[in-house]
This record gives sequence, structure tokens and C-alpha cells, in this order.
Amino acid sequence: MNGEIIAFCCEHSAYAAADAAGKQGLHYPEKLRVIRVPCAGRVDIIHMLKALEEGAAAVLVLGCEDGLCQHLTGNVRAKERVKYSGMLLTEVGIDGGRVGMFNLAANAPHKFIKIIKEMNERIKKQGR
Amino acid sequence: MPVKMGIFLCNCGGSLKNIDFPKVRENLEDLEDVAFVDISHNLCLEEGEKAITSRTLTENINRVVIAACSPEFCERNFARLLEKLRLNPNLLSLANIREQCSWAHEGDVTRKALELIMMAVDKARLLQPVERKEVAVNKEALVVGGGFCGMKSSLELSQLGIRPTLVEREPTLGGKLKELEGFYGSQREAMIKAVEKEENIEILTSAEVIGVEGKIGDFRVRIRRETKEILRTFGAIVFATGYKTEITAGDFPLKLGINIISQKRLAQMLQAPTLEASPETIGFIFDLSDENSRFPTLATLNNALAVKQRWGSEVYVFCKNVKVDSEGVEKLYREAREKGVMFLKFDENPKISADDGRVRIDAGDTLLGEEIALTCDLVVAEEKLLPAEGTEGLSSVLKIRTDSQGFYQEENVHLYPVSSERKGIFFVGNCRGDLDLGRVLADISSVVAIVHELLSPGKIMVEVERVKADPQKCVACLTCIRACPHRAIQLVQIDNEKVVAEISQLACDKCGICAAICPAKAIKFEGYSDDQILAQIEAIGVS
Amino acid sequence: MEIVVIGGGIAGITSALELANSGFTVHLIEKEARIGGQAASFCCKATEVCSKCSACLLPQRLSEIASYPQISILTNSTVVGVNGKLGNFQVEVCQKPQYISPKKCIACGMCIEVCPTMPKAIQPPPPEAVPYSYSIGESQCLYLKREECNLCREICPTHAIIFGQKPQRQKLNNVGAIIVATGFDVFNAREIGCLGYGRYPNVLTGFDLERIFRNQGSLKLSSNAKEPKKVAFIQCVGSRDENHGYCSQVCCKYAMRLARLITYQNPDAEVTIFYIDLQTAGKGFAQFYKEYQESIRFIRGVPIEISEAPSDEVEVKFENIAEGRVERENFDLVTLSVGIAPRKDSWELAKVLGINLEDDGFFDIKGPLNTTETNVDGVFLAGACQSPKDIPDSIAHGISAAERAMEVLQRCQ
Amino acid sequence: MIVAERKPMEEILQMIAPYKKVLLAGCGTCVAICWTGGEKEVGILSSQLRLARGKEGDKTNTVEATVERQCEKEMVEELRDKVEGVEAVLSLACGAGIQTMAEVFEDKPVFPAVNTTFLGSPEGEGVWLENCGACGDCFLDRTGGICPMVRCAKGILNGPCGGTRKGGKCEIDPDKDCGWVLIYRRLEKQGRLDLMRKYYPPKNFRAVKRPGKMKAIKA
Repeated sequence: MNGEIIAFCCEHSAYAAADAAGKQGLHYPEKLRVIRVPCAGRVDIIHMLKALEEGAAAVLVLGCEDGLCQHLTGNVRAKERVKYSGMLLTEVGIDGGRVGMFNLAANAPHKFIKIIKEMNERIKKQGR
Repeated sequence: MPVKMGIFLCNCGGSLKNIDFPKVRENLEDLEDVAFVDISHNLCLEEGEKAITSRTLTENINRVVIAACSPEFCERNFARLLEKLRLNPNLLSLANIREQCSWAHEGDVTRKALELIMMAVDKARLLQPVERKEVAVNKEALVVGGGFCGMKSSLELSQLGIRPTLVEREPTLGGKLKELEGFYGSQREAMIKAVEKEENIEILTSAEVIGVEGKIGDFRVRIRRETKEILRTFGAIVFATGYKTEITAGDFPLKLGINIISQKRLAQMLQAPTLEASPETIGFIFDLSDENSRFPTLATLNNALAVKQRWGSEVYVFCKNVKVDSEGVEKLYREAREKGVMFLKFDENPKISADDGRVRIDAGDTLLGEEIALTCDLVVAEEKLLPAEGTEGLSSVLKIRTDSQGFYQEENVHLYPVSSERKGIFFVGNCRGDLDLGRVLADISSVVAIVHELLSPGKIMVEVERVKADPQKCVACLTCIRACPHRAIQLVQIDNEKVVAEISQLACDKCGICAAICPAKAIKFEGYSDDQILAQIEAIGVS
Repeated sequence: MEIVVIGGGIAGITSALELANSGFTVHLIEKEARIGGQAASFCCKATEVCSKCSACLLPQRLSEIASYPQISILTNSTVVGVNGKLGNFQVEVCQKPQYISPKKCIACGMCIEVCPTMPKAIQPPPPEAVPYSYSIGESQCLYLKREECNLCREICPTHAIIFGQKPQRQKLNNVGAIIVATGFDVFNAREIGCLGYGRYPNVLTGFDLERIFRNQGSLKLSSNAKEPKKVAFIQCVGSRDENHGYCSQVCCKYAMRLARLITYQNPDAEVTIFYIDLQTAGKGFAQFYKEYQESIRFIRGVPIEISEAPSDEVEVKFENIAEGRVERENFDLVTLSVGIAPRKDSWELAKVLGINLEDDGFFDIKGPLNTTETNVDGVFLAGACQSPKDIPDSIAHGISAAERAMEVLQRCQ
Repeated sequence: MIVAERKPMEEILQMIAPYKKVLLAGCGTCVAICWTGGEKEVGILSSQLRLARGKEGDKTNTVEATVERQCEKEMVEELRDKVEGVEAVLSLACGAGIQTMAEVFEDKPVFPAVNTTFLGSPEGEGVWLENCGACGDCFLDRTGGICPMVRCAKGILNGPCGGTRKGGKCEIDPDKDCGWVLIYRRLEKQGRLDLMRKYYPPKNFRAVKRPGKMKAIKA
């Protein structure tokens, strides 16, 4: 891997938002790689760390809006895991902001684009 | 059996011009386990289906990778096709090279497309078939609460051929209908009779649910009837435990008494055959504490009209906003105004004080822009709609969350309207919030439709081992059981010794939270297992 | 047994899915080129937190219905005749020429590239459209006008483009029940001339705002391409007046949600809501209202007149009740919270089906306890064609109609 | 159950600094259950180490293994092949497990990756409470099954201290219950309040931190 952004996308929301962005012709950085998951709550700390270890520049976990997780706590757990992963990264001297969790709905392609672009800016600043 | 993979690339009628398909094929062809790479124009149409069919059968492949449009469009169709070809649908791996690759970027994206396909290929290698089987379900349903909602649900269920058991904690049916007059009151006798006449409905009065174990299709419910405890099994449970109304002390400055009364008391007075002297001035007040209920508006409008008709009193309504957002209420509001009911809308809560045996209300009216002082013979206080007695206890028995006011169900639009987070447990009517008649009726028939759909076939198709805890690795730490949002996991004893977690495929909603949280890595979620996710990560950037 | 669902909005889709899940074959008849109805143009109104507008419930259902084998979707179609009775209706459907077959079109976009007209006669579908296929506008297409051009037909890889089509009539026999889910018309704000809608560019409706947020992700004024700073919402436009004896039930909520979205995207923005009564009931909504009571200005009373002011602003004339005088205030943008109106063509369908309309123009129900049944046995109502409903209520009503239909059919068999 | 917390990263890095190839050994019992040293945490720590060292251009070679109980010699013995292939062992087990590991493989340096903190019981998802101080002189029979040495912030044997707050909360930490109030209530329920009147001579205290509480930050 070489500086890609990995996004774990919940199939109920973020994955559809990514599709909608494509359908509307909204462009985003090519380095994004989407991995579809059934719920943001499926994404584990090791998945995020492994991705960075393999050379990803950033990892995003994108789930449903707060209170709208079909599995009630999936997005909340994901947020805490991302926070924890960020701490683990800071511990070893890596910017914890390179993992991020965001909430969005299936019909929010613009928000999707915004998240990806902001993360891209962040890693660009760090020279990746 | 060794992995033998077939890869189908779809160029969407040749329109995905920023992907060099021959080059992609070249890169994929020499991969291990890959039998062939086909490029097609339109896999989603009939001819594409034919191409997949013939190639799959002649090459005898056991993994199918399809690079095409979003799985949102094609996943179900391709899965169905695989099934037709006697291949397990879980052996399908998709790469979204249209919406999330070709359409999302400008310029040549061949490399990205290739990577996305490589991710799908590496995942496909690890895919295992997931068998499906039919599980028999109990076709009987339990309805808790013998009020309007419970009775109507039972009647509609029995009309659709589901046998409901109706549990009511009071000695007689009727619930809140017993207190209501007018339209609802008129329905009471007819409804109770209809329920009692219906042979399919079993009625248990003076009975309460004290325990619920098990899962959809097989709930084991403990019911206490008088002093006896009965254990029964049901396929689904419908809660229609209703509401109560209450005047909360903190919200209303004066205590109820002779001239400050509740809506219920007013309704009783209106029904009384004689009254010593009918009150000359009546004030209604609501919106003092919060504004999230339609109930006070409805009760006020109905009672104000009745007062006008019966006593001809002067009627004043003090409120912030008249809640007219349900069917027919605006018309009721108009009628009330035409009949002379005065509406005074305040911003700050009015002062209410005792005034020589009467009640004085001092309020600022925002429409007139004036302070108004009014002395009433009778003031009808705002009543809050709250969950019925025992709702909290029941929700902890069920391990189901309640909202901030104690009603069943958090607001989660995905679970709307009547389903709970536990499959097979439903809520109808006012036990899940403040609903008007139209919404209550919609609730009832929708829950009946869903229960019917679940139970009437007598069996449910489930994936046998989609999510599975490995008994060798499980340390019975209970973490997954505590984390599972759908209460689908429980401890079981295997081989008469070890106690391990077991996931009920019936109750499981396939979210994977347990697989992520298991500290012993004992839970595998086929299709999204750690190996399969990591394989995708590792495939990135390799080409 | 087959069932016809008229109208492919959220209510109709829900009914169709429910019935198909129970083993019925469903014909979903949609007047427009695509199903999805009004909800398809609504935006996500989440800020830091979700505002529970339910607009995101549609995409999932759309993708589910698109690949459902027991549901046949007939777009561009209307019901023109109905015979028979409960358990055995014959429904005659007329399908307008589509020119691009939705079954064959794979939305590859090659046709649009070669289309020589400007603006293009061929249009792509909106993101969540079902069927996801292109459409040809009759007024621009050179072939349809003068048979001059054939470029798209030549390039189409799946031969999906067919010209020279005539309206087609087909009869659906053996229809057990009919569910009417024709939805609503958005109230036409031009009908109230003094509000200036259609005359002033910076007077929009709530539905316009939904579309703008939906398609562009943020709100920019068409006049100066800037985010508006002072925004007014005017409630009850086309509801609760002399012609509309009902509350549209959705406008207070969407106005407050949009107001919050505007202030979230542009913290400098000041939003004023002019209202008669705020409808804050509903799970959790009062809490939502409480949180924004401080940051949004609420003024009781609906403005009298809207006129144009210099530098693209809009002047709102309203009565300041507290001060007891008429005031004027300028806004960058005035949003009219237009309500739900019965469909203009309801009476035509009512005539075909033999069902009644109530005073306000919505379809009439059988009785207070049968909100999905009509005076004709076997014809049911779902969603906002019966009375104004928001998305969750339409979904519940849709399932409800399906259940009643199932029950009635089971009884008559 | 034994509760442990992972050591600060800096400390771990320092310990293993001289070694290129390290075995991360987890334990599948107590520390797995308290989310500190099971197979999952072994994976996370190992990944973290590679990230840390990779940054310094010195990629650690980590081997991962988890045994059912690291305090059992026979079970640790299963790791012999893996241990022989590495320069050092980083154990995520409790103190007992680490020592067993060190004993079985006497010629290899064995380092602790966790601090063993207390004996706890789970209070809910991801929360463990210290209830027992392992003092070796149990007198729960007299205190209604609640140990004042641990549950009282001051470890008072003949309590309460007199500083109890309203609502039965501890003087030192108002979020915690006063241990002696809990004991009183329990004994009251059992009708054994007379036990409160008895005097107990001082115990032979050992150093124990009290009352301990560990809360996992991850879900």
C-alpha cells in the first residue's frame, strides 16, 4: 500500500452514500478504498491498525447517524474503538487523527465527499 | 476442494471508458486459482446471465468474482443466479468498479479498478459456503394488554389465521376504554364481545407476564395468573400495554381539588345525569411543562365542545400551541372556535392562584399582546401521557430499551414503526409513545401484517452458520452476550461439560458487533471475518 | 393472487414490499418515469446529530424493490379503467411511450454523450432512481420532433432506445385488490400572490430547499451564489387557511430541521420562523425544539406581504403583536413552508375506481376505525393520498393497507 | 478473576528495545476476559509494536501466540517451538503467568506487557471492580459478604469512619458507596446487626491499593 485512504463503510448508510456520490458525478480522491461492512460495529481495532501497518495513510470508519444504527450501538462502539485506536497510535508517535469515525446517512453524498476530502487534506499536510 | 475462481468483468455497455479492461484481464489471468477472466458488456441483462451460467457450468468453478456496478443493484440478482447454478450464494464476491471507481474519478482509473478486483479476489479465496435451512416456528402469538390496541390486534391476527393469546392483568378486558365515553366508549362492548366470541383468541385475564426467554419463533413466556405460574411458548409477542395519564405535581402549581380538576374528572362530571350548578366559566390549561404531546390538545378540544353543548359555559383555553397535526384536529379546533371557545396563547407560563373559592389565571396573550386576568369556576389541568404502570419492569424483563420518557423504543427510524430491537417482539399503540387514533390504527395493522408474515408459513429460512462462536476458543466471558443488541446470544452447555456462547441464527441480525468485540477471537462472521477483511486490506496496493 | 398498487412513493413501495413478502404478485403502477415519489427529492438534514427526518429510509427500500422478482414496476403508466369487484378486478393500464426501455437500459451514459441538443434531450436518472435508467425529453429530442437524428439509438449497446412508440394499453386480470397510494401535490405557492413565489428569486419553498440541499449539499442563493445570512420561514402556506381545513403535519418539522441545517452550515445565519401554532409533538421532537428555541427566532403570526427590496433582498411585512404595529424586515431568503395538497387528478382516479373524495380533496375512508379502506370493497388507501402524512406515518399506513388487503382477500376466498 | 492493565507503551518499547524478534504471549483466561491479554489484545499490541518500530526503520518481527492458561507449565510448554525461534518473550498474562513463562523458558528473557492490578468482578460491559484484596485472612463471614478492607477507601476494619456523606457515599470519593454503609444494609437485611457491635483486632495488612477500579476505554 502506498498512502491510500481506507474507508470501512456501513452498508446501510455510508456505502450507499459513496454510490450516490458516484452517481451524481461528485469526484473524490482516487486513493480512497472502500471496504463494505454490515455495520460500523463490525470494524475492530486490529483492522484499523493493520491497514496503517500495511501502509495506508488514513483509516475512516463511516457509519449511520447517531441514534440511527440499525443495530443500536454499532456506530457508538465504532466511535469508541476509533478513539481508542487513535490513542494507540499516539502512543507510538503516529498522528491519532489518521483514524476517524464519521456518521452519515445513505442520502448524504455531499457529506461523504466532504469527509474524504478533509481527511485527504490532513494527510497531505503531513506529507503523505 | 481447491479454489477455482471465475472472474467476470462488466464494462457496462462499453461505457466505463476510463478503465482499460483488456489490461485488467491481463493482470488477473495469471493469478493463482483463477480459471478464467471474462469481459462482458452487460452482465445484468439476460445475455449476461446466460454467459455466467454457461461459463460457470463448463469450467466448474467454485468461486465467482464479479466486477460490475454497485452491489446495491446487482448483489441480490447474482446471488439468486448462483443459487440456480447450485453454487452457494456466499461464494460470490463483488467489486464495485462503476459507482465507486469509474464514475467517481476523472481520468484513467485502471489501476484502482484492478485493485478493487484484487480485493474481491483475495476475499473470494477465503469464502466458505453458508448453508441455509428451514427452522420451524411456533405459530401462536402473545398479545399483552387487553385494551383497545390489544383487542384489535388480537382480532386482526385471528382473522389472518394466527392464534393469539390475550393477556390482561385486570380481571376484565377493556383497559382505558372502560374510562372513555363517546366514540371509544361506544366501541367497548362490541369489541369485548367480538374478542370473547372469537374461538381463535385465548383470553387470560388477571394475568401478567413475568419472564420472557428465547427468541423469535420460540419465546418461552412465564405468565402469572392469580397465584399460579404458567409457562407457555409463542412465536411472537405484541405488547399493547397502553398508557396512563397523570398531573405531575411539579408542573402544576396548585393541587387538584373541587375547582381544579383533571380531564378525566371533567369527563365524569359531563356524564353525570345531574349537576348542582353548572360552572359559568371554565379554563383549560396545557403546555406548561413540555410540548411533545398531542394528547392535551385532543382532550381539551373534545371536552371543551362537550362543555359548550352540555352547560353552555364560557370556555377559555390557555396554551402555547394548539397541536393540530393529526387528522381532523384542525376541523375540531375550528368547530370549537365557532362555538365560542376562546383560545389564549401564552409564551410564559400563566400564574394560577386561588381567588375566593375560584381560580384566577394571569396570562400574557401573545396574539392580543395584553395581560389577561381571568377568574374561572373550574380549571382543567394539563395531563401528561405516560407509559402504563409496570412498563419499566416489563422492559427490563425483556431487556429492551425505553426512551427518555419511559415509553418503549428509542427513536430509531430504522426500527420504525413497531419493531423492537429483538426480532419477534413488537409494540403497538400508546405504550410506545403519544399517538393519535390514526397512528394507533396504522400501528395495529402493521404489526399484524409483520407477525402474520413471520409466523404464518410456520417456518423461517435461516443461514445456519453465518455467525458462529467456536466452542474451542470461547471462554464464556459473556462479553458478546452483553454486547449483542438483538439479544441473540446465550450460554449453552456442550458435551455435558463446557459452557460456551451460542448465537441463535433466528434472532441474529448479522451486524458483527460480537465478532469485533470477542476478546478470544472465537466468533467468526462468514463473509466479514477477520481473515476476509484483512485479506482485502492486504490486497490494496499490491498490483 | 395479484394486487395492483397505484403510486410508487414511499407508501406504495412499502405496501408492495409487504404484499410481495407475503407471497402476492404485485404490479406497481407509477405515473412518472421513476418510482420514489416526493421523498426521493428530500435531503438528509443531519448536523452533528441526526434530525430524524426519515428521508434516508427511501434508498434502502428502493434498492430492495428494484430487484424483487414478484413485483413488476410499470412506470409512465396510469390506471384508466377498472372493472370487477373484490377478488377479481380487471385493471386497464395505459403506458406512455418511454423511448428508453428501463428493462434494457444499463445507465451507461453513452447516449447522452452523442446527443447533439443543448440542453441534452437525454437526461440521467437521479442517484437513487428506480428504475435506474435514462429518459428522453420529447420537447428537445430531434428525432421525436422531426425524425432528424438517430445517434443515440445507434450507439446504445443494449438496444434500449425505441422510437416510434405509441401509448400502450394493457389489461391486468385476476387482480384481487387495489391499493391507492398516489400521494400528494406540493401546494403551489403561486396561488398566494402576495407571497411573491415565482416572482422573486429569493423566495423559495421548503421543498425547493430540500432539493437544493439534496443536489448541492449546501444552500447558495441563486442571485449572488452566497450562503444566505438572514433567512425567514413562513409556516402554514397552503395549510390551515380558508381553502385548506387541515394541518399538513410535516411543515413545522421540516422547517425547524432545515433551519437547524442552515445555521449549522453557516453559523452566522439568523433564522426567523413565522408561525401560527408550532407542531412540536412526536417522539423526541419537543426536545429538538427546546434546543433550538434560543438560536432560532420564533414570531407568532404569518406575514401579510412579501416584496422585493434592493440588493436582492426580500422585504417581509408582518405584524409585531407585542408592539402592536406593522413592521418591515429584510431577509436574504424567504422560505415558504408549503403544505401537502390533494393531488389535482385525484377525482379522475376516484371516478375510475368509484371511490369517494372528502371535502378537502383527499380520498375518503370507510369509517374512523378503517383508515385504509374505502367505500369500494377491495380498494384500499395508503399514505398521504388519504390525509397528510410524514414519512414514518406513510410507511406505517402502507404496511397497514397491505395487511387490510391480505385480510379481506383471505376472507373472501 | 485477575484484572490487569496494559503497561505504558514507552515502557514496553524500552524493555524489548534490544530484541528484533519477539514472541507476544497471551493468556486465554482472566486477562482475556478483562480485555487486556487475550488473543485479540496480542494482535493489537503486536500491530502497534510493528507500527512503532517500523517508523524508526527497524521493523520488529513479532510472533503471536495465546495459550489457555499461562500459569500452567504444561500449557506454556506448547509454545516451546515458537519461543525457541525468538530472542525474547513479551507476556500479556498476569504476574503468575509471566513467572510461569519465565520459569519454563529459563534461558529466554521474559518481559511483562501488563500490570496485574487486582482481583475483580465484572460490573457490566467493560467495567471491573476490585472486590477482594487477597489478604489471605478472609473475614467476610462477619461483614455480610462485603470486604471493608477493599470496599472502604480507608480499609477500616471497625467502621465506618464517620465521614460518610449523605446517601451513603464515601468521604474520599463521592461517586463510590461507603463500604460500611453497604455492610450495615446487608446485615440489617439478614437480621445480623449485632455483628456491627463486635470489635475486631487489627489485621496484618499487606500493601493493597484500594478500592481499585478499572474501566476499559474500548467497547
